Amino acid sequence: MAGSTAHGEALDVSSLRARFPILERRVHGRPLVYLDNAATTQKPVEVLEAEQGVYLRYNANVHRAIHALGEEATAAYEGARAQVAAFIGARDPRGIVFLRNATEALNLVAWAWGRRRLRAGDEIVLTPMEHHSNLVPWQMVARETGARLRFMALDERGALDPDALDAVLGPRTRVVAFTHCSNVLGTITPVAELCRRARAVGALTVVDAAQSVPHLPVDVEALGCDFLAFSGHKMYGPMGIGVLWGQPRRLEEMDPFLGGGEMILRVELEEATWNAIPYKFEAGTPNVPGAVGLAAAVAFLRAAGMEALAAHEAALTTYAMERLGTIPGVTIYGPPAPRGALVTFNVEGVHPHDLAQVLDQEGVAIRAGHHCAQPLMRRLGVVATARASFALYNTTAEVDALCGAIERAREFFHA
Amino acid sequence: MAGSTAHGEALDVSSLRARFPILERRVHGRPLVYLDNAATTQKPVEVLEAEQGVYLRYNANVHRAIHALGEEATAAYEGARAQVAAFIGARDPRGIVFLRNATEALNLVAWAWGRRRLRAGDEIVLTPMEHHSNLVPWQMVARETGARLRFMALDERGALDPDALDAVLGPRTRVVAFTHCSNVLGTITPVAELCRRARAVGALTVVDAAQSVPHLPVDVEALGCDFLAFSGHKMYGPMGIGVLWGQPRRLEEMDPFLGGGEMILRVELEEATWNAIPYKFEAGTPNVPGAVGLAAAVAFLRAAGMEALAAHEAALTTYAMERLGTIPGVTIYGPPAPRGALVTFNVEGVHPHDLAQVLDQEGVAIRAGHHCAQPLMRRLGVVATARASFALYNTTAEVDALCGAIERAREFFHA
Amino acid sequence: MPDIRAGGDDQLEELYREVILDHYRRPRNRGCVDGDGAVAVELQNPTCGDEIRVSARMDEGRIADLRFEGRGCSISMASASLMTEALRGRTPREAIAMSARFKAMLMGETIPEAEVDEMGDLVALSGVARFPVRVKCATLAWNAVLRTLGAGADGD
Amino acid sequence: MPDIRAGGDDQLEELYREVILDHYRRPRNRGCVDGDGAVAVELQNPTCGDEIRVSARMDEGRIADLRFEGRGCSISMASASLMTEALRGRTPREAIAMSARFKAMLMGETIPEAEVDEMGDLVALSGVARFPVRVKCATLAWNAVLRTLGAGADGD
Ligand SMILES: Cc1ncc(COP(=O)(O)O)c(C=O)c1O
Ligand SMILES: Cc1ncc(COP(=O)(O)O)c(C=O)c1O
Repeated sequence: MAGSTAHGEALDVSSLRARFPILERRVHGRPLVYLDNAATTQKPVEVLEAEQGVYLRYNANVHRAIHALGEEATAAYEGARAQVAAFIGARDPRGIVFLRNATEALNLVAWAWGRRRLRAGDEIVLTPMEHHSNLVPWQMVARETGARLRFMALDERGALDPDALDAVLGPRTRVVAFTHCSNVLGTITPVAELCRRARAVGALTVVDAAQSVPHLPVDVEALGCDFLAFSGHKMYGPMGIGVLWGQPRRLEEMDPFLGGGEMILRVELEEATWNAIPYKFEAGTPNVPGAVGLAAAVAFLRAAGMEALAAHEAALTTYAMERLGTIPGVTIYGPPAPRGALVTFNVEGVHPHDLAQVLDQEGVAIRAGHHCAQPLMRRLGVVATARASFALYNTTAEVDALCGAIERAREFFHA
Repeated sequence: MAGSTAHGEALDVSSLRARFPILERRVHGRPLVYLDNAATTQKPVEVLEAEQGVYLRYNANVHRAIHALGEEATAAYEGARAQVAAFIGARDPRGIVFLRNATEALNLVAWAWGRRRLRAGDEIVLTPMEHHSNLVPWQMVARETGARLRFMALDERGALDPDALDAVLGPRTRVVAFTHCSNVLGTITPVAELCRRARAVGALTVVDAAQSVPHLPVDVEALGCDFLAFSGHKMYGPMGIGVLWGQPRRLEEMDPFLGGGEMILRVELEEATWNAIPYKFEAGTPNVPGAVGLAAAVAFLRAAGMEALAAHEAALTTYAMERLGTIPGVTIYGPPAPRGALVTFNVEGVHPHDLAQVLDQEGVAIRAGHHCAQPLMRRLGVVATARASFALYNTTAEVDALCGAIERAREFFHA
Repeated sequence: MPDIRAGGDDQLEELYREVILDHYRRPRNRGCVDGDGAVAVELQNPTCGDEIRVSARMDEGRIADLRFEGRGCSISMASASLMTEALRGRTPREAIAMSARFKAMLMGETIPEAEVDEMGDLVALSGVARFPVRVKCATLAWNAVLRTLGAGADGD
Repeated sequence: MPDIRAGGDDQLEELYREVILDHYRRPRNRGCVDGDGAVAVELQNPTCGDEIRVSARMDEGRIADLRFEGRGCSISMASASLMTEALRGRTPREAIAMSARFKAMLMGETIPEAEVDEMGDLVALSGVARFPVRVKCATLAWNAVLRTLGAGADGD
């Protein structure tokens, strides 16, 4: 990949695009304009080659193997753990637990920590803009334990002021769980400040970083949270691999989640003792090529430069908000910049489903629906919205294509 | 792949081998002899191409997408579900839940069914040869609910007579969970008969098929079980994908396991209702290329022919047991044929670790250790054993290489 | 492996036939059936959140009144509107049969010559069959009406 | 990405030096320290199930007696045997320092010239560094003895 690592240097988008073969694809006879990156990003050849490389050279089960393939697979898997740790500023690779996706990571915290430690009347603080993955597990755990959910208030544009936490923080607050970046509103939350205030009352902090790790430099030590969850497939890595980072101390004090191979130390017929972290939480055969592919994605992102990437996406988002704002009947949701690399909107007279359908015919892929955030939709007074979300390979020309297609949809529906 | 589908026709091993590029590899200057297939199998190019094909052509998040890539990804993912269902004789694809591996599948049953339905004094019947993945989750659930574990007795060779179930079956038996094929002893259990007797007392039946689906024709309707779990990576498919098959009726009556995207129907801030099966159990973004790769593995196995494969592996296993039996100091564990495609053994005076190490220098990859079956090891009176396990690409020449290397290890350690 | 679709505008026209756009813009029988013996069922499309509420009143063994409320895309709203017209005055048995025919059409089955007439304007929705994600939009109202009739709505 | 290793027999000889095979076949200080003031710790290698039990008795601030029992591979048994010889008569402090040096050697660090002498026969285990899976075998007994001394055994 062309060098564009230096801090502040602009992203070389056209040579980056060349690493993504799928971007050459045509859809309905038109060039693909892929603007559904918050759902999942495309993968560069570096990632595909890393995954295949495992299968072609040293595919084996890890950890227990005394043979060359197994040793190489173990080294690659543990190497991936160290690379991912470094990428999010985690000093100790033992804090990285490899799982399937962010959803599993958030469930792990809710079940293995929450379910065992919460008591009736304890309080779990969330925001009303959480993805279902950081809401439903807490609802389930609250129902089982008798804990209560409380919600920080958003302002009218969907921004989150840290004072909103104080308003709901109380002596029974045990968990404060929230998204770093909303997948609907693009809201960036003041993570470090929220964590500071939550810690002051002794609450556990859980950050859903599914939409931040792919787009911003993230440093867990600076954020000061206890847990942070994200998915490989949203950051140019493979599907089927996700990460829970946890403070090693927290992970150590927790009971395991799933039981099985690799997570045990000693097993008798009637009982078992647990392995050290992170293995205690990685029951069964892990996704080795997935982890190695994720490490390749991390290397790709480092080479591109997270600062440059963030700047590129911020410029693109601002441009998109401006351009969309000039289209009659378009409502944009969420706070002004700085915000996440996505724009959620509605077009008067055109239901988001219909909009997405017409856009698809133009080769433009966006998402329409509730974006796994039904309570937020209700709060916005809509059943669904349209969302265009960006990645490092998107261009202003693609934003223009989006806007042109929206105009066409308005015509089609006489909106 | 060369046609070798007809029932009874022999497996064309050399043209099958050509589909596995990794088998060309040399280890320590010697040709790789990979005999650690029960841990994980190698992957044919068909599987690698299927996985890559997703990323190169239509990578997208599934189910909620109104754009071409998303529709294609959904069709491929649901198509994979139907193919996997057909492969194990499941009439209704909704019975197939895609998860990470067999371990997660068994945990799902233990937690989502067991934890919610078992009461103090209820009994869970297992065998003493279960893999930790079908033992530890039940221990955990038993501890939480107050249920008790009971174990069917094995005979002195490690075979399981269905009468052993009657001896522990009682009015409080709620679950009977057991492996279809032991990953240590090679024991094939009489699944259909065990299920029949368990059902007669109203117990739920859970079959760990991690070591059977890759090696034998498996038909869930004929077996008559409620749940069946297996891993893609042990059957020539990708890592990071596994399957829980459940009777749709059973799945429907169960609460979900993980909460998050895709598994919900309607979400309010305080509560949610669940989606239909199997989606109710597939929270978060699934491993689409993993599922598609698994379907490619299934197609590969169908083309090779499961009957022919089983015959080839049976012959190889018999040959290996005979050859190993002639080496002085070798003890073989487990019942005589018919048995699984693996041989577990020990060499007097050479610890399995040391054996595996010497074999590795000869290019021969076997497994040494407790094979995630510590209680069984204790029962055999050993701390560890060596295991050679076979796949469709193994040959008698490779068994000869194994035996030659064992002789060399005996010399090295003056055993 | 799915094929790379081609088609462009023709496909769009086939999905959004004039009848559909007309029913979307001017829905028939919008509202709520009140009073004695009225039954209502509310359903939601899990993939997008679209909601529909169908209410009906039976009289002398026939669907005497049938209305819908809700928010959704052109396909779901037009399908609901067309449904109310197609099912009013029918016996439950006829309605269930009609709904089965309708769903078969959305699954891509060709409608037998003999039934085309009876399907009437519903045929306009046959283009949905080529857009699997939208099938759920088109069946939502039908699943709701089946429930008001006490029949199961499989696959909703 | 790990390299494809080459080497063959030389590597094997380097792992299984004569000293190791000798201690494996004729382990020193096998058994159990009994009586007043004896402490014992049992540890298991989770990757393979190997078990070791190390027992010690202190006298006048020194490890007066140190023995081991257990079942394991040549590396774990030889390491335990060599350990008992290396640590007998040492103060806890010296033992902890020695164990740190030993572990550093297994992590692939080269031993400073000045310390080679003191390490004595333990140097025979330096070849284990090239076999990461076996490092746990070689450290098992050491982690057990650290626990008898009340020191943490990180990474066990
Ligand atoms: C009999 C048996 N059950 C379960 C498992 C667990 O499989 P996985 O590690 O893929 O979850 C294995 C393999 O390790 C096995 O051999
Ligand atoms: C904010 C947020 N959290 C969590 C998730 C869940 O991610 P996954 O589906 O990969 O588990 C998503 C993406 O869908 C998301 O946008």
